Amino acid sequence: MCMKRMLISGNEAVAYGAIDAGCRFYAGYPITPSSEIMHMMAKLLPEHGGVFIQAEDELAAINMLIGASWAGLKAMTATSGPGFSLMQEGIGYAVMTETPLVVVDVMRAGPATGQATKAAQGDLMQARWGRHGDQYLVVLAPESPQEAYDLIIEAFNISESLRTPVVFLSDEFIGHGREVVFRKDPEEIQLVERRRPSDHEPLFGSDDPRIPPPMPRLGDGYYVLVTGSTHNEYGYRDVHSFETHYRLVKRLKEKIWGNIDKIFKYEVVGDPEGAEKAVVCFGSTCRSAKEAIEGMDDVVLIRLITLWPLNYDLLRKLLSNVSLILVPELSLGQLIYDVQQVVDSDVKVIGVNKVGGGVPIYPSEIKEALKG
Amino acid sequence: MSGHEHPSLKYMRKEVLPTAFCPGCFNGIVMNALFQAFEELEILDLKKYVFVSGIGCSSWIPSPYIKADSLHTLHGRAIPVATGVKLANPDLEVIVIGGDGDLASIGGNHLLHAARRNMDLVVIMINNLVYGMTRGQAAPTTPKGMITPTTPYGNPEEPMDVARLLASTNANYVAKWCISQYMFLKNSFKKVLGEIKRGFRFIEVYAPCTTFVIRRENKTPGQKLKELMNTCIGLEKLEKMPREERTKYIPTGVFKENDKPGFIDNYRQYVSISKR
Amino acid sequence: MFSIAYLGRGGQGIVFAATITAEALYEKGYYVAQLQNYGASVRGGSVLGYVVADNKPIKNPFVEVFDVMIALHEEGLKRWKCLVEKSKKIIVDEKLVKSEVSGAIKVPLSSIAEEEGVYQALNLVAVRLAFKVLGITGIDEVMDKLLKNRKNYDLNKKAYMIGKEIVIFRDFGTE
Amino acid sequence: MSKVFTVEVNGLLCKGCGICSEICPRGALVMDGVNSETGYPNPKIVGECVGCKLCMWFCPDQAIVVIKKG
Repeated sequence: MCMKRMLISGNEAVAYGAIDAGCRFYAGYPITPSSEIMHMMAKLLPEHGGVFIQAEDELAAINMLIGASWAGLKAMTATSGPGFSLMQEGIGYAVMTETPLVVVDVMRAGPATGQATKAAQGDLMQARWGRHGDQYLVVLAPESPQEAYDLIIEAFNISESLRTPVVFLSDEFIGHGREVVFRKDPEEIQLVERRRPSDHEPLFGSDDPRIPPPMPRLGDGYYVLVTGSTHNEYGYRDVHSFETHYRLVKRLKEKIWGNIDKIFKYEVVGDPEGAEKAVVCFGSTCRSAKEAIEGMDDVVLIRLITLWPLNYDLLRKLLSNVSLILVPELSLGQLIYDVQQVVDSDVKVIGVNKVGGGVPIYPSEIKEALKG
Repeated sequence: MSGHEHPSLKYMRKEVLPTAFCPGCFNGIVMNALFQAFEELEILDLKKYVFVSGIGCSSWIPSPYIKADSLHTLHGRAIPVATGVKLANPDLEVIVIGGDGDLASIGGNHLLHAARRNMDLVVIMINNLVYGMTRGQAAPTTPKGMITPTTPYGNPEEPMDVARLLASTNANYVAKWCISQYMFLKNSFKKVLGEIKRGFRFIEVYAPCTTFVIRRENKTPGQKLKELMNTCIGLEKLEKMPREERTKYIPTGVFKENDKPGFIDNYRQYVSISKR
Repeated sequence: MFSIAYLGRGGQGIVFAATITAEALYEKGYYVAQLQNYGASVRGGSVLGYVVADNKPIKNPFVEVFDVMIALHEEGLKRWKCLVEKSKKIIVDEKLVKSEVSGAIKVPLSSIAEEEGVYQALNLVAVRLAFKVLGITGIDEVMDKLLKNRKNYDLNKKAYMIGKEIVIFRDFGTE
Repeated sequence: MSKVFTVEVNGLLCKGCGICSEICPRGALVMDGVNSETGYPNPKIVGECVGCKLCMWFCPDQAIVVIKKG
């Protein structure tokens, strides 16, 4: 094992991770607090035989990713709230056309321009539901620069194996916080590549919805028809029939939810069997929460690394013994709805909410709230 | 039927014909000119050509009618998708086909920036003067005074001259032809596919919407076609006319022609710096 | 584990102070975490930059109690009152901070820097002072190397070394 | 009727728009009857075809071909 020790920001860690994951295309538009990812990719991609382009806006960036992905490259963009909003239509198209790509959203305080340099976690619902229609994708969230590096590689692997866009929810604390990060050796990293089609396999359908169809590269002679309109298994547009549309969106949903065992990642600190209280959190907030519960035997902490799809059954099981649950979030509360959904009405679910000003939730605040 | 087939059909997905276009829609004529250009260039298989389109009637030309790889993308976003394809695999020739609403209105910014970059794309903009797919609302190219569902008292806005606008950018090739100028159009396609093979190449085709422009004028497509043969005239000829006469005509011709390195060449140069 | 916070105004190089502190400690083999809170503009507004260092991986960088806080600006003190109050050692600039901060010691950092002609590098005076207050030794060689890789070495080096000479008349446990 | 050229119409593709008959410089084509399969009128050759192929290139539905006899 030969890992490289570096003192870098979470944004830089994302860029290194993307390069190590085989990302060879980046299109983006500068926006605080994500720009350092773009700066690093601008520097690293030409050295690694990849392509970097500064798009005219976020709409262009996400659509350039779609083109590059179909031309055979692993593609990524990074943005923050306002840019993420602009990218939604493109992400929806990527869901519909099953285009693998990774969108990093370094969350800042919103809505609108909000506070550009201040961390927040308010894009959770937008990451899941920001687009129109029935659509499902994967949302991941790291807690630290080190995990940003490791998890972005996983994001590419999920994206490639399931032919789906993956949203990577970082935040300003992770993005601008500099910490010691260990970069892996290429041999240590396991990469997943999208499946190429064998002869006449349909490119937009499969008998088992959990198995994504293969994806050819443009120019390989498949005469592939890619369309964001409702299409049949072979890509032909069908904007009339109920059956075609239902079959398509149902399969796209099944593709994500049917693979939840592979996608759903979480961390448990403490003993869920014996705990009376729980903390459910995601992202950088979890680090304060972990410090807060140190030495408390009656508290279990559940950190969600995968925020969508969410394994509700598992969450229900883990929280079945507790009577008080804290949900600390750098927002007015979004994850809390998921927690409320999986517990009985007599369980007290309390949000610890703070947003704006770049002030983190401190361990003392969680400790205080745990008193009930 | 005996075995004779229209020469265009060998480039088309025959299983989806007839097309969904209205009877007399000029889109089909643009296809004929494009395919004839391919044929004359002896390009019989479009395997290495990628067609990208957005939303609108003309965006349906490549998807699904052209037998090639095609990406039918979001409204206005054909050019960024095409840019991504071209950058990721420069060996592919990427052709964008779209309408005036798609490329010049919702996708206007992308059009300008692709031209600014001299991005190595062929862009064919079929200007039908309205939003044909959604029942003929005013577009940025709709002439002043025209009555449409969104301009019931006559369009108060001046139209945009897309070809002239792009001629002022860094694009390599900008031409505008009328659908009646079939041979010029075909030769222009030949030029950008066979001769100037890099940079941003833009061809506007003036082809009024059969259903929402021509029929509103109480004309048949054939009559309109014959009328256009007289109203569309070359740039040089137009310039010789008295100023007040000019407004009656639609200027066509090659607005700009160049063979400067496109973005791909410039990017390769840029990358070579990074490796030094 | 120990932590250092710098508090100032945009343009004073507070983020740079935190950056170079983190780098120096990193070079010394520590696990470090560096965070900052700042606005969009380069000048004006309060800026907080801080570094946490430890011999083992840092679990939580969001510290509430800083081992040392050096404040070079009035506004930030109000904004971060809760953090300032909890800090174990608070050093405020005599001239730049007018208000009384309980438990704080006033040091003429900016006056000395001005006298010595290194006012632009006031941030580096603060960095050396922080090391001194925390009793971190053997770090000057590392800092010298880091400063050499950057612009204005002579000025920065001079400012940095001034920090070493500043005497604090209170038992903070100097080196 | 032409001695050298003639046209062939693919009735399934033709939408009866009439461009061919209007554009023919010789007036050799007329729209005739209604194709029972499509419900559209199809062109029929009634005059001399000189093989200019205008109808073929201007046919938006790739339904008409000019062919050389024999």
